[in-house]
Amino acid sequence: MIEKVLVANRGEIAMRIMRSCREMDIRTVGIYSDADRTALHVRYADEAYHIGKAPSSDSYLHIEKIIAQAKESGVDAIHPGYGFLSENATFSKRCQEEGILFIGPDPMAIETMGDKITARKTMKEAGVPVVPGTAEPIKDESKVVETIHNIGLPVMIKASAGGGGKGMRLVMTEEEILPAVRSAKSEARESFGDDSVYIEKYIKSPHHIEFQILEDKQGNAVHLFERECSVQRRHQKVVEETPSPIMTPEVREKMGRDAVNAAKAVNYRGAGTVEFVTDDNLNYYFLEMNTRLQVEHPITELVVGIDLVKEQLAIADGKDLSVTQKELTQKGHAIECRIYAEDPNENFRPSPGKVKHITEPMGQGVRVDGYVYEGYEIPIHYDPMISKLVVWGLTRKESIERMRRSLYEYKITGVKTSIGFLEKVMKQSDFIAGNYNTNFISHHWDELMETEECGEDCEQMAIIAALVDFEKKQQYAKSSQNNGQAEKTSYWKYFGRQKNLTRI
Amino acid sequence: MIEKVLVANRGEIAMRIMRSCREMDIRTVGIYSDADRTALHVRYADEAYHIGKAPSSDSYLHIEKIIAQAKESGVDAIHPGYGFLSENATFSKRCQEEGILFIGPDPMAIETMGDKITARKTMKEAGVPVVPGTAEPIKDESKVVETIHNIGLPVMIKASAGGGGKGMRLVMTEEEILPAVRSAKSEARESFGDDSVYIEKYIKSPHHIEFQILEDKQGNAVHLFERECSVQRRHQKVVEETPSPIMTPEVREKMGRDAVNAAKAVNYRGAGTVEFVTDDNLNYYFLEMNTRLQVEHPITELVVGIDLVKEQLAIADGKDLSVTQKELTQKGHAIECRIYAEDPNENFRPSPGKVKHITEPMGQGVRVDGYVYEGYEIPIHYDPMISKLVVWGLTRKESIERMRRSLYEYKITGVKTSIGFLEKVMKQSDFIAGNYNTNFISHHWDELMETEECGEDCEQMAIIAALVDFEKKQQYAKSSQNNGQAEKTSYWKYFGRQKNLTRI
Amino acid sequence: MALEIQIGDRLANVEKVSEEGSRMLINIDGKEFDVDLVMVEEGVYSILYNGKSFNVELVNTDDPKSYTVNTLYNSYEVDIIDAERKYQMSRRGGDVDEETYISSPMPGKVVKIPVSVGDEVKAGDPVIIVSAMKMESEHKVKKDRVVKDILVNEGDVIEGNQTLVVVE
Amino acid sequence: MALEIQIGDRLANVEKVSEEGSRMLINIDGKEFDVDLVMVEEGVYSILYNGKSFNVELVNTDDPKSYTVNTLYNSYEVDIIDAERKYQMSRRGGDVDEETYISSPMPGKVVKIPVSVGDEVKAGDPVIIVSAMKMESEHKVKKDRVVKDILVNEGDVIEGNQTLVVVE
Repeated sequence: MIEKVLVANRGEIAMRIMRSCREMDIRTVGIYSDADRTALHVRYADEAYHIGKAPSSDSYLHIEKIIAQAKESGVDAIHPGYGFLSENATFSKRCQEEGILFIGPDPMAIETMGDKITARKTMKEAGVPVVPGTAEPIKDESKVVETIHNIGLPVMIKASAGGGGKGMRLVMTEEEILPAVRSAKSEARESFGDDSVYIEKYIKSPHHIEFQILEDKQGNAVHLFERECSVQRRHQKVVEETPSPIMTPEVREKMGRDAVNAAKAVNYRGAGTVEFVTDDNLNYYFLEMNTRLQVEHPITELVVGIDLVKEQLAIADGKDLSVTQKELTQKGHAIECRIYAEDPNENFRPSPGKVKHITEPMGQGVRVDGYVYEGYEIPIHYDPMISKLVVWGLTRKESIERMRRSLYEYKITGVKTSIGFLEKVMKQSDFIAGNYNTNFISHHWDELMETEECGEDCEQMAIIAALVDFEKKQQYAKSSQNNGQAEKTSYWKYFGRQKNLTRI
Repeated sequence: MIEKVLVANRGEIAMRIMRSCREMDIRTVGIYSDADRTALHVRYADEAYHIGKAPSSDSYLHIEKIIAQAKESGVDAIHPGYGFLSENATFSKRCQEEGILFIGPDPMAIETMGDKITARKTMKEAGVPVVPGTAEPIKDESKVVETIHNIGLPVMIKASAGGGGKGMRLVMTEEEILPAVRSAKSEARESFGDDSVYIEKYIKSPHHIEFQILEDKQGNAVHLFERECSVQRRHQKVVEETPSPIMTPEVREKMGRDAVNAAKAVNYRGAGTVEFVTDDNLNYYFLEMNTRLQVEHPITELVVGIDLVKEQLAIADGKDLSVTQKELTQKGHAIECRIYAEDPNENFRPSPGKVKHITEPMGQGVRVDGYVYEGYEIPIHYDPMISKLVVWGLTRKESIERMRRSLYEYKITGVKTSIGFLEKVMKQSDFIAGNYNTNFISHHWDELMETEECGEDCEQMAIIAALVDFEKKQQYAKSSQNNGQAEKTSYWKYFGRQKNLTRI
Repeated sequence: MALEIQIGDRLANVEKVSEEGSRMLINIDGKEFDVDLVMVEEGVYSILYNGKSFNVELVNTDDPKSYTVNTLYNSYEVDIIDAERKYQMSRRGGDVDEETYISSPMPGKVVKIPVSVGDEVKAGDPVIIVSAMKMESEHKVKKDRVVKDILVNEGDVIEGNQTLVVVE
Repeated sequence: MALEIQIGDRLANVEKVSEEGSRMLINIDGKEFDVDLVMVEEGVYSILYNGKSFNVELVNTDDPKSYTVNTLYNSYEVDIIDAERKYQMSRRGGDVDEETYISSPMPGKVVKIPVSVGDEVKAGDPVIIVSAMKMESEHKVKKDRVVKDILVNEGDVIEGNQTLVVVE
């Protein structure tokens, strides 16, 4: 019976996990680095302990310190959240050795899925479709050409020793094959001293679609349908939704079955995500499996109604899944927008700093998973994500409208955020039509970078507010020189000073 | 086509309505009294106009001023919210006359349902069960006794000219009948000069269960299931939930059908609520119909998935209902707690004032419909409700646990609130068992009034915080006397002053 | 610097023994508390003590030496009793008969003043009725009294704890 | 009192003509604006103009005469140009060659300083690399330069807009 859990993480996901623990009446232990003494998870936890310096390697990634704290605090389990140690097989193993439940799969499953080649092989054996391509590197030119013909165009040639795009060639037409093979091989030889290559089917305008799965220790497994994660910038997900606008019931069932098979093939335990690369015709191929909770898990929770963290804890505790595949249904539509501390006008440069004001959106169908508060200084050491804004609507249309409204209401000042950029995504006609793939942001870059104008009056109002504020400041400065009410205002001076020192 | 709506209300319901309007791309016009210039609905509306002095009779209840503003602003419709003019037949009529859509039923439906005797008669004719009793006053003693025997014990005898409990007698047993009739009649004669009485069936430990209905202008009507509203204090609802813990599918279907018949009997248009008084055996009787949106409507929205304000607007616009009865289902369980600015330790005395800090609960399944913000001064003139905390859970158990967690997270300081009291309701074993009726709060009064202790350490921590804060103040006072950094701190002095003046 | 702090009925002797960054050693009535304390928001302190995480909020009153302190479930009235305050208390002498100053703890609007200056009122008689948020409160005298002064008019908007009527 | 206010590239002449409670008449470049203005939160103003509801937030900078002003979709840099500021501007004379002071607009940590004092660097060469939130930014010189001064060390935590390297 899990009664006390150490949450080996920070930020919104630490809060997310502790909230479910509190609902389950499980006590929580938080850990914090030098940079996080004032973080919300420290204030929310039942207990909190300092674990090391600001750099993650000294704190949130330091396995032995965390294990030692877990033992000292007498916890039954450790929840790693996402990122940090969540997909670290050594950590999972160390927990096992110390008799602490690790809320996640065992080391073997993490290792198998963590290594791309082993994962690909395991999936192939389990009958889960993988991107067609060579399993072993090829040196012989004619063998390469033959393989390309077997796989079918378009393909990508990749140097087997490669990296950084060197020795990589995209082949779209028959005539390009031979020149491409030769130039790829020669570039590979020059760059890496090894001209052997892999061939992989090229997916032209891919969609990123993933399936949430749950499997308990008794081997019962279900999938909780898909998440469409194709709105990406620099291979980072920005907006996710479920159901996918391109999904059909037939393909959903097939992909879901494959996702469950993928999990079963590694004796998976807990919550996990099977990612597929999918083309416009809904041909799909296993990409990788994330052996942890995903950032975007809330959209599944809103549409399916299950609390995934509670299921994780129940599974770790040895309980059966609370639901069967048949009982699971999707109701309505959900979208998540990731709110980052970054400046979209300066190529999304991170914008750490002190949060001055926050107004969070409220009302029907709106969920904010965040962790910053007014006066909180977002540290420079960790991820720039401030919060996840998640909405539910009865239809996809309603959920887009609700997201638009929520972004409009969401105000964060002190740091720059991606809120305005996300509003433009929600108003983009191809997004509204559900007609997009992973190239969406780059295709619509100019449009998404346009500044929205709030009209001529806006600028005038900005001038008026500045005038009035400045005049008030002057008046105050004068009046405080002319009278001696030092005693009465000293308290507020004190707070003024405080704030000044900390540079709100 | 409705493109612009005047919201003739304030507080959380004005915000609630404007949020749905914004999602529908409908422009909003807010109105405000002298007391509400800084209210959130003024800041949220596209346009906002001053309408009169703080007392409602000069502002939110002033029909002609509101009509004039609506015409000047060129709105297509007026949404009255709840309270104020929402059930005012004259206002509905004036809107009709001016060619402005009133978001609510026509004057006739409001009048019929507003008059208890006409409503009772109309319901009887429509076959909706009403509390058994006499339709006409009776003078003759033997006739009274005969009527009591017909209705069956227990009954309540009420002076027909009565009020304030005079001439009222509860009769539980056969022997009590004659003495009770005689003393009731004599008291009635003395008090009102009229000894005629009504007899009504007495419902011992009643439940308050209501059904949400929708009917469009084409006469299509559906119900959106029940809400259980039996947790009441001074006949004011405090906590509501859906589904009702005592409901069965059979009775739900029957009551739902009766609710729809009640609406149809008055050619109802829009969203309305049919309230039933219900005994432990699920015998139920029509109590009254509220011809407006209810405070507690969000629990229905969470469980059914429909946005009731959007349906109201669509109906007013002449559109067909978006759903049929068959398509409507309940998923999961929802609870609402009303958060009031009041002091539970001082017999729930209102506590208006300036809000210093707010931390709103967040995360899965939590909805806050509120309107106050940090620094906002809750006016003395209107209702003390600050917000409605609404949660959804897959089961009743989960939704109670989530409510408990959300109340724990919800912090409002500067004014006293009922949050702590509601936490105790959520922990009360009879509530958890679903075993309660309208006597719940009075039955468990002592238990609900107990102070929760956070332990010996808590008091020590309070002392420590006070010590540290006081010492910091002193340090600051000293340092500001000793140096002349006036220029640098003047800005913060200014804000300090501002705050001091407004007495945060 | 040792101080006396009044919390509810309790008078505690408090001293900060040492301080290093956010780490403080505080002595309360002879017992030492090793705490980690930071102000995370204006007036809100996060305290870690024996690993346990406490959130304590201080709400300031008009008097810089008085606080309302909110912990998770409890709310305390806390007064700092320093030398100056002690002197004031000693000078103030005996208790003021609070009963002669009638006030309303709740801000609101004066609805009715059913008495005039010079009226003799009986114990339990209301002398002023205040309304806020649709709720009226009657304020009564607890003993037989004479109305000495009325400081507000019907219709006035009043603050909480402001003296409204003086009786003797 | 008339003032000049710089907003982006525009220099506006502004004067408060009259004020009565929250109602103000403001003249901007000869056009009068009849507004109702209140500060609803610290630095947040609600303005009603022609019935339209605007929310304007002022974010203060270190300089009391400079603001960042946020409206619904736009963010403006606003400077108050009063007599004192004008005098300062006239004294300051010609433009400072900002290019010789290398800074990072983003706070973070100095990852690497690939140059030393006295080094000659070519246009486009990086002189300092700063990291924040897992992202590194290189700061380069735009012309051929000589490194004159290095004000920080590798590993230092820096604020935004702080001068890090001086070149000439």
